[in-house]
Formats: sequence, C-alpha cells, structure tokens
Amino acid sequence: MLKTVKQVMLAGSMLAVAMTAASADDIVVGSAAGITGPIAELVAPIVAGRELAAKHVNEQGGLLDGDTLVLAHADSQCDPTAGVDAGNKLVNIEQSVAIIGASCSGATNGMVQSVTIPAGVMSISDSATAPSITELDDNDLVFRVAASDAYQGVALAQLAINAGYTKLAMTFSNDDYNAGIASVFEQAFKDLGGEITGSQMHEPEKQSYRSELSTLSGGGAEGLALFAYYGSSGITIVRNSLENGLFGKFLAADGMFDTSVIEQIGADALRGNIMITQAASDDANVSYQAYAAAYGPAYESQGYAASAPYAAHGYDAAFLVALAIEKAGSTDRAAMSAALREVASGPGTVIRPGEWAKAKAAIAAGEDINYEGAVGNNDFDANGDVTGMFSVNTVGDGEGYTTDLIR
Amino acid sequence: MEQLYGYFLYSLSLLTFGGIYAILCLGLNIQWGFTGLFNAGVAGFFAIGAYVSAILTAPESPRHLGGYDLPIPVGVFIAMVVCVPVAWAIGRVCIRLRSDYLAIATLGIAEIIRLVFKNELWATNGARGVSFVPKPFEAWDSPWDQIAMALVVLVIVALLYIAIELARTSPWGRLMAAIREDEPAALAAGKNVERFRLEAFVIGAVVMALGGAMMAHYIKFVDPKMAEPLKATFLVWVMLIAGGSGNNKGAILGAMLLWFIWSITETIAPIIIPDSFAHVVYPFHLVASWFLPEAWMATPIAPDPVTGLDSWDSKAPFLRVFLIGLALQIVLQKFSSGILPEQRLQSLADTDDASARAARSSPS
Amino acid sequence: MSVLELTDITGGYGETEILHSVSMRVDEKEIVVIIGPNGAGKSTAMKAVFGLLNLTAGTVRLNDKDITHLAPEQVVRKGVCYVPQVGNVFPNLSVEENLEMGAYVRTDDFGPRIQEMYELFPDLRTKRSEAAGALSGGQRQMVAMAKALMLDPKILLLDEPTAGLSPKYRGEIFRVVRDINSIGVAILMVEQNAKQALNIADRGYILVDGQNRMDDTGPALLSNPEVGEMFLGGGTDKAA
Amino acid sequence: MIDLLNFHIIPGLVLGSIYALGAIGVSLVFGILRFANFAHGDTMTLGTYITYTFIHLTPLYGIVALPLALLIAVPAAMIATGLIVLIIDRLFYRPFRNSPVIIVVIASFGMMLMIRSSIEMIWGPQLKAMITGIQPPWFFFDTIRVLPKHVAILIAALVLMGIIHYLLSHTKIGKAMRAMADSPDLARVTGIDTERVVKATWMIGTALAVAAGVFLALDGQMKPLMGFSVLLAVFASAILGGIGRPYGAMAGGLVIGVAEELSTYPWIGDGPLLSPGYKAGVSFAIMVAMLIWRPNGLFKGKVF
Repeated sequence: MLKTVKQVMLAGSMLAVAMTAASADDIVVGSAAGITGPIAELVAPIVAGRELAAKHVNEQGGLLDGDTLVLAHADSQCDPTAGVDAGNKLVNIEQSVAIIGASCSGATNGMVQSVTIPAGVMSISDSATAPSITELDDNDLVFRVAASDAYQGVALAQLAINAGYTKLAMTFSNDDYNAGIASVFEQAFKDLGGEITGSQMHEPEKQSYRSELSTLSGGGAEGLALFAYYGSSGITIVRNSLENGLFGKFLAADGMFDTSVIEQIGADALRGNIMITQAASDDANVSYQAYAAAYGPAYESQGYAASAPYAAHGYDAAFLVALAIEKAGSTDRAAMSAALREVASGPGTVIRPGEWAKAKAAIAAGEDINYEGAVGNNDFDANGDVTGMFSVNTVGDGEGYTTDLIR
Repeated sequence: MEQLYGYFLYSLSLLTFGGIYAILCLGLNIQWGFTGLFNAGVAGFFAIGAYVSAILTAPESPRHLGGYDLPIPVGVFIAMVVCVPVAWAIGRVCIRLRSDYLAIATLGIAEIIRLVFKNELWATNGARGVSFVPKPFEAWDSPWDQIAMALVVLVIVALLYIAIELARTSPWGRLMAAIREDEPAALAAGKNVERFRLEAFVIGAVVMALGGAMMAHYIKFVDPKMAEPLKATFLVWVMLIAGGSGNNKGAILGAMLLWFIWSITETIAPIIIPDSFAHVVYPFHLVASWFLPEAWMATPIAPDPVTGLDSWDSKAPFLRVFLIGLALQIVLQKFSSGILPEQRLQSLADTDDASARAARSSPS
Repeated sequence: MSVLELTDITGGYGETEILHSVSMRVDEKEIVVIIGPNGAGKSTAMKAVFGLLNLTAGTVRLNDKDITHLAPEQVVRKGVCYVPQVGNVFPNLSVEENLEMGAYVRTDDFGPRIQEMYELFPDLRTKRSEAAGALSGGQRQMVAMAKALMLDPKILLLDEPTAGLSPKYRGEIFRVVRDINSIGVAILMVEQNAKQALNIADRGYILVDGQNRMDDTGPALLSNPEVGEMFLGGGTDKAA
Repeated sequence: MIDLLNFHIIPGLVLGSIYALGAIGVSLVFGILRFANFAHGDTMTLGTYITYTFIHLTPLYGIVALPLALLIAVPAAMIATGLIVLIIDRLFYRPFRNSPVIIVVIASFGMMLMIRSSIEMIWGPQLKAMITGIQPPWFFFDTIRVLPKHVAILIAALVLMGIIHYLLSHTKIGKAMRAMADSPDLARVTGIDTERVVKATWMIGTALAVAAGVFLALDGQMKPLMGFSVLLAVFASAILGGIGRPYGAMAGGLVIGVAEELSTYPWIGDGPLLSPGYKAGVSFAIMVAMLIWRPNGLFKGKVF
C-alpha cells in the first residue's frame, strides 16, 4: 500500500511539473485533434498545418509583445468522450486562450457542448463539417473554417450536373462526416434533376467492397458518387471498382482528396475519371500558393502533402486564432470571438498565409485587416460557419491533381 | 490563481469521468467479481443507457427520434428499465456458456447493438449522433454546475456502493458467492443457479445502463463511437482487474486511478519524453540513413531542418498509448489480484467451503 | 533399497495445507497401495512426487537423489511415470499417438516398445488409429498405463486406476498391474477398492486427514480388524 | 448469377482464407495457452509492416518483382515477428501461466495497445501500400473474372494450411501441441516440454498471422489498425470452427468470409439482402448463434 501511495505521489509531482511547463511569455492555444484513432493518418497533416501557422507567427515577431504562440496538443481520438476530456485539459490545465479543433464532428460536438461553451472559450474547428454544429446555441463561440457539408454537397451536385451526369450511384461510409455530406448531396442532386440509381451506406475499414459495388452497379449509373475517407474505405472502393470494371467514373468530396489516392491507384487509371471537390479560396492561386509554398518544404519529408485534406484548414484556423489574439490585444478569452470576426472579414488590408509581420504591423497601426486564407475568404456567417468556395480536382496530364475553382 | 482554479475545474472533470467509469465498474463487479460472469459486452448496455436517456430528454429534432423532452431523472430511469428485458433476453440464452465463450458471445452482441444504433438512422441519426442532450444543472453558473454534476455522480457511486455491499453480505449475496466458488455444490443444495446468475447479470447490466446514461448527459452528446469496445468495455475491465475484482472499493479505486492515468498521461507524455531524446537517436538514424533507402522509415527521427520541430513531439500521443499498455502490464504483474484484492466473506470461508467440499466429494 | 522415498511431506494447493508431515517409501519391485477415506490426501501425496504441489516442508527422493523441486517433465526424465485418475489420455489423439507422446522424452527408436505394449494390451492393437477419447473406460485406462510404460520407468504411480470401471475391467486392471510389476516396475497406487488392492500389494499405507495412520504389509493390513472396520466393510466412511 | 461468383463468392473466399489463417493462430493459442489473445490482430499488423520494411530494406524491390520479393521477405518477417512475440511471451504472458485466465486476457489487451502504438511510432500513421496500381483480372470462359493476386492468395493460403496439417499430424512437436491442447496437465506429467510447445505455438501462430496480414495488405491497404479491424471476425471464425481446433478454424474462416459477402447479395429484389452497414454484424451473429446452439463448433466430436 505504501508503495502505491509513493507511486501516486510520483505521478502527482510529474503532474505539477507538467502544469508549470508553460512560461510567462507563452500564450497557449489549445489544439484538439484525433491524433490517435480511426483517422490518424488524416489528422497528422492537419496538426502539421496548425504548427506551421504557429511557426510563422513566432518567426515574424510573435504575439502581442513578442510572446510565443504555443500550441498545446490534446488527443480527441475522434470520440466524444475523449473530446470532452481533451477540452477540459486544454481549457483548465493549459489555460488555453482559444481552442482549435476538434477533428471529428462527434468529438467537436461533445467538446464544445460540454466544455468550451460553458467555459466561454472560443473554438474554431478546421475539419468538423456536420450540419448539427451550425445549430448549436453557442454564444458566438463556435467557429469553423471548414465549410459545412451543406455547402459542399450542393457544390458537388451542381458539378455533377454540369459535367453531364444524370444517373449516379452513391455509396457513403457510415461515419459522422461522410454520412452527413452524402445526404445533402443526394437531395441536391435530385433537386437538380439527377437520378440516384442506388444509394448504399457501407461500413468503413472492411477489406473488400466488391459485393456492395456489384449490387450498386446494376442500376445503369454513369458513375459513382463516393463519400469516404481515402484511408478508411475510399481507395479500396476505387480499386475494387476499377479492377472489376464495376464503375469507371467517380465523384468525391474532400475526404478523398489526397495524393495517396493517386499513388496507390495510379494516375493512368484515374486520368479523366475522378472529380474531387475541396474547399478553396477566391484567390486560390495567391493565398493557397503562399501556404503551399511554406507547407511543402516543411513537411513533405514526413510524407504530408500541402494538399492533404484539411491541412490548409488547420493552417487557417491557427492563423486566425493568432490574428484574433493580436487584434484583441490581450489574452482575454471573452474578447476573442468579436476580434475573430473582425480579422476574418473585410474590409481591410488583405492578409495572406505567411504574412504575419504585415498583419502585426497593420493591427499595431490600427488598420482593419481581412484574412484571405489558404482555403477561402473565411467570412463567418451568423452561425460561425464559412460559406466557402470549392475547387474541383481532377487527374490531368501529370502525376498529380489539377485544380480548378468552381465558379 | 487562475491556474489553480483551472486545476480545480479539471479535477472536477476527472472525478466526474472517474465516477461514471466507477458506476460501470461496479456494474461489472456484480457480474464478474461476485458472480463470475465474464461479460465482455459492457459497451452494449452502456449504449442502451446512453441512447435511451438521450433520446428521451433531448429536444425535438428532424434527424432522430425524439421530442419527448422528459426530465433527466425520468430519462435515466426509463433507460435502466429498458435495459432489463434486453439484458434478460441476452442472459437467458448466453448465461450457461462457459466463461470465455460467454465473453466472446457478449462481445459480439454488444457489437451488434452498436451497429443497430449506428445503422438505424431514423431513430438515432446514425453515425452523426444525438446532439443537445441536456446536462444537469447546466443553467447554474460555473463552477457550481460542474461541482453539482460531479457530486451527483459521486453520490450515485456512493449509493451503489452501499447497496451492493448490503446485497453482498445479504443471503442473496452469500449465495452468489457460493455459486461462484462451487457451482456443483450450490446445485446439489437445490439452488436454481441459473436464475440467480441471470439476476446478477440483469442487475449488473442495469447499473451499466445507468453509467451510460450519466455519460450521455455529461457529454451532452451520444454517438456510436462512444460504444466502441475499446473504451466502453475493455477499459472498464482493465479498471476492475487493476482495482481488484470482487472488491467494491477496488472497483471504484481502479476506475478513478485508471481514468486518472488515461487522462493525465497526455499532459505528462511530452515531458517524460525529453526533447534531447531525439538527439540521442539522431546519430543512429544518420548512420542508418547512409545504408537504408528513405522509404522504409515513415518519419525522420531528427529534428526537422525547416521547422525545427522535433518530430518526436508528434509521436507523444502514440507513446502515451504505449505507456498506458505498459502501466497496465506492471499493475498486473505487481498486483495480480488487483490493488485492493477481494475480501472473502469470513463466514463463507468457514462454513460454506466445508459444506461445499462435502457436497463435492460425497458421490463416489 | 527404496526407489522412492517421501519424508515429512507438508503442503497443499495454494494456501490450503492438505498433507501434514506424510512419509512413505516404495522399495524396488514392490507394489505399494495407499488407502484412506475421502479427502485424506491420498492423490495429493502422489502429486507431491510430481512437483505438482506447493510444498512447505519435506523431501522427495528418487534412488537417494533429491527430486523435491523438479518440474514434472524432469521427474519423468528420471524414470517416474504417473497415471492420473481422470483425464489420463489425450482424447483427440489416436491410441498410437498417445503412446508416442508417452515416449516424448525418448530420443531413440521406440518402435519396438510400442509393439511390446500391444503385446501387453492386445486390445489396443486393433484400436491403434482410433481416437483415445472414443474408447471405453477400461480401454482408456489401458492406453493410459501403456503410455506411461513407454519410458520403461523404474516406478509407476497409479491414481485410482479402477475408479468407475465395471467389475470385469477392475479385475483386468489388477491383473495388468501385477503383470507390469512382474517385469520389474515398482508400483505406487491409490485405491478405493481397498480389499482387492491390498490383495496384490506388498505393503500398504493408510492416510487419514492428511496424516499417516498406519502402515504394514498387504496381508497384515487385510487381517487387521481396525482396518477391516474402516475400509473393508460397508463402503467408505465419511470423515466428519 | 455470375455476379454472385465474381463479386461475392470469390472475394468471400479470399477474405475467408485470410480470416482462416488468423483464426488458426487464435485457435492454437487458445488451445494450448488457454486464453483469447486480443493482441493477435496487431501481431498481424506488425508482421505486415516488418515484411514491408524487409522488402524496402533490401534491394529486392528494385531488382526482382514483388511476388519474388514477397517470397523472400515474408518468411524472414515470419521469423522476425515470431521472435518478437516470443520475447513478448517471456516478459508479459509467462508470469501468468498459473494465474486466472482473465489476467492473461487483460495482459494481451495491454499488449495490443503496446504493439499498435509501437507501429504508429516507428512507421507512422500514414497509409502504405504493398501493391500499387490497378491489376486487371484474368478471365475464364469470358465470364468468370479473377484477380491474379486473389489466385496467389488462395494458393498461398492452401499451401500454408497444408503445411499446418503436416505439422500437426506428422511431426513430434505438432503432436505434442495437440496433446497439450487436449490436456495441459497430462502433457506436463507425460514429460512433454510444455514451454517448448508454447514457443512452437507462438511461432506457428505468428507465422500464419504474418501471412494473413500480408494478404490483407495485398488485397486492401496497410495501416496501423488493419489487423484490429479484422480481429473480431477472426475470433468469430475460431469460434465457428470450435475454438482450439485449427482445422475447424480453417473452415470457420471460409464460412464467415463467404457469409459476410453473401449477406449483401440481392437475394430478394434489387437491393442487398442486408444493409452493408450490418455486414460486420453478420460474423458476430453467426458467432453468437454458434455459441448458443453448437458451442463445440461446426464439427462436433473430432477435434483435429
């Protein structure tokens, strides 16, 4: 028993060390992400995006009086329980000024409802897209830079019609993200006069989807609308379809947007056969390029591509939080959300990814600023959502994606 | 000061989570610790409790069944009641299975229950979950809302503890212990063993449903991920075994301690992996990189040249999971019957054992 | 000279002490029988030889060498074979495979030994490729003994070899035990059928409540009135 | 009707043979060490990643084609993974040989977390592919289409099962394994070196797990959770065949694999019989039903 007491005390003293880790000159922003768990491969590049923004801030003069922006990471595991636990730690132990995340809609739902809204801490998610987050009674504390599924689903449906599809089969992974966007797409595509020949939910992480695809292919569809994370089931479905000649054409949303799709399937098989939507910016070429030029060299060696799903969102979310702190001029949690709205929307000096020094100078000079992010203009609506523009990504002549903005 | 206040609030959340897990552990203790039923389907009853109470109390939504707007205690109570027939039916068909078969059967049934909640969109909104679940005292000002929530959970734990302790020393509990120790003897004594075990199974399941309902109200959200076996079944087992199965204090201690470790290691992990670790590994990696193609290593171990980020930082969460596994192994090896081992009922050890021995050896 | 000697054995399973300072010995080519009431620790004493017990005191010596703390497989290598009361064959292995397992520690060619066993137990030759679990109780007992004899042991331990068998097979088993003994194998057996066992025994031990009560030659015990009252008359006495 | 063969039965057999290889390992460990090894799925993953490393570590991949590289790398990975598992057994399972089953089960659960997080630390969480690109199927009689890799997997699985059969029925160690599965106590007093049998069990079970993992990676993709995601189906296969019975496990795996795929065939009308969301539930339902009605597995009586 004495031994146990000693062990507990040891753990306690380690905790004390942990709690004093942040020094006085650090400004802590919480970063909740599903680092372990079912979409770990998806989350790693997003967290890298957040880190990149923090690095830009710290290299170009830091926050306020040269303070360092420190991201405190907590693992929300893509699970509401873990999300609440992560939120609690970030809000109470780390004393985060604001929180970025969480990754999955479920974890975000739990975290914001149970922790951050009651505590009055602003949160800004970079990848939670579920429509239910829009409806939260959040005292203007919950934001997201990822467009709600409600927007992207419609954009993809419009794209499909424009590309001449009238009959599509549809399959979606049964998780919080893909089930949401699929239902929006289905409705929008029907409203636009299209026909869904068959719609099937599938369980992620299975080894083969040949039987589901064979059933779906029976209805004479011209292509497959595929809503899945590339890692959980997306690549397997594309491969099963192509190998067996079940479907040759695919429409997908940003859960599929990753270079590993091309790496694993091969550009030749996909050329002209796949369209993937992704949130994009008005001035896609300028802002996104600025971000990508910094992200690529920093993380490609770790196997993360700048175009990885939501990596750019991660960057924007972290950068926006930094701007909000700078604008508010303090680390007062209550001032964050108003400041965020000010820096995110025009009018004002346009700030692009990487331009922290410029932004800091402008704020110091009392100018209004308008952050035009890597993934969009980030003008938040009343619910804290962004409408977002979308790009369509196809496999062109080269070995990578060719990106065009949807107008 | 603010920092101290933060610790205080965090400790409330530790207590609340730990308390909810303690409820689950006590439920499992009734089944395993006292009756010897290897139920690996805690998640199933957890899910029933969480979903039923959430749907009954959440405001109306077009996405799922609901709009009943019942008060929280009523929702929780009905959730427990709903669990009775389900647990009874499962127990009825499974209870006579040998221990590990029972475990695998209940594990499978819990997965089927989870799949039902995940696939029946009309009722549960599927993978997108049930939002806006009310939380007790949420209208109160901080920190009173959180204090009240923690207290409610702890009071439930205390009441359960008392009730189970009373039951354990009652004739019913003594009989249960006798059945676990020596089923043939109990059978020979004319007891309806299967009925008693079924009763214990159902009571344990109802307690688990209570735990699930409390979790739903605390998180204010339910989705099928919460009922995955890793967290809702295995973690509870680990807590009970580490704490000491058969001992209610052990069950509570195990839940609190393990949740504490589970939660706090995240804050500690980056500290116990010193930054210099990467520099220790770096030379080896450098030498290896002269011989090996880069492709086989996922991540360079060296600090990233551009960001200066120590890429081991990004590995801390995985190391944390590793440490949890290791801590579990150490607890198992140091305390093989749990930190607080079972206290055998003294009278039982004296009299019942002797009669059990006699009953066993008489027909020769 | 004694083949096997147990001196002041004290111990049991886990914390429970079952044997209290039990001593006994088996000399070369002897048949020794242990009898006693239920729960007296007869089988437990046998298991002590095999290191299957938690011993707190006492020694087990084989040919004057201490084997108290050897693992079961090492005891087997020293030439002691043991036939438990129940579960004494591998039910899903064929008869021949059971015999092969009996010879597991042998590294030489044991083919001839298998043939010898078929001669000792002719019934088994016809059943050689059948699963042992499918045989009758008496045949199983023979497989178990043949399996134990595969090593050509110095001493064979038999735990209630006739329990649950019909009278016909019971006699058969006692005959086989004598046959085995006659080829030079010492035998230590626990028996419920005290009368028949003492009939073939050179010596016998009576254990009660985990303690030595009495020991003498077989015939002497058979004619002892106290023993007759306790075990040879009307069934078993319940040690109340 | 040909769709039934092409898209349900053949993929079902491939999946089933993967389950079967995993289930043999689970079954052997259960039979001889008497516990349900929750770390078995992650052992599959570990073996796959080690195979991957061996392929890329050596100049194999560049010089010889993938099939040949696999022929060299897989056996090497089987040995390497087997040795790791032996160390794990020595450190984390052996102390509990005489403890209640539940303790070892919980230990294997801890091991599952440790193996998985080690994989994530060493290789990272990113997806990897054993095989890239699209493989065109072979056609037979113009209608039956089979992927070359599926043919390879099925043949390799059959060969492995043949080897296992030979091991168990014709070698001394194999017979000793069966003996110990029958009755561990009797095996000890018969003089069987039980620790050696345990080591053989781990090596054989792990070797099959590595093969199963590599096949899984060939047919799908490599990620740290790949093994865990089939673990319950593997358990179901082991149960279906009667746990502790390797031959049953082989049959059980095939039945579960095919049943999962058939459950989504449009038997009635145009839609799948069962929503594919419930596909994973099929194996559990079969497993529970078997436990309740035929707890000794499909093949009553004969164990081996």
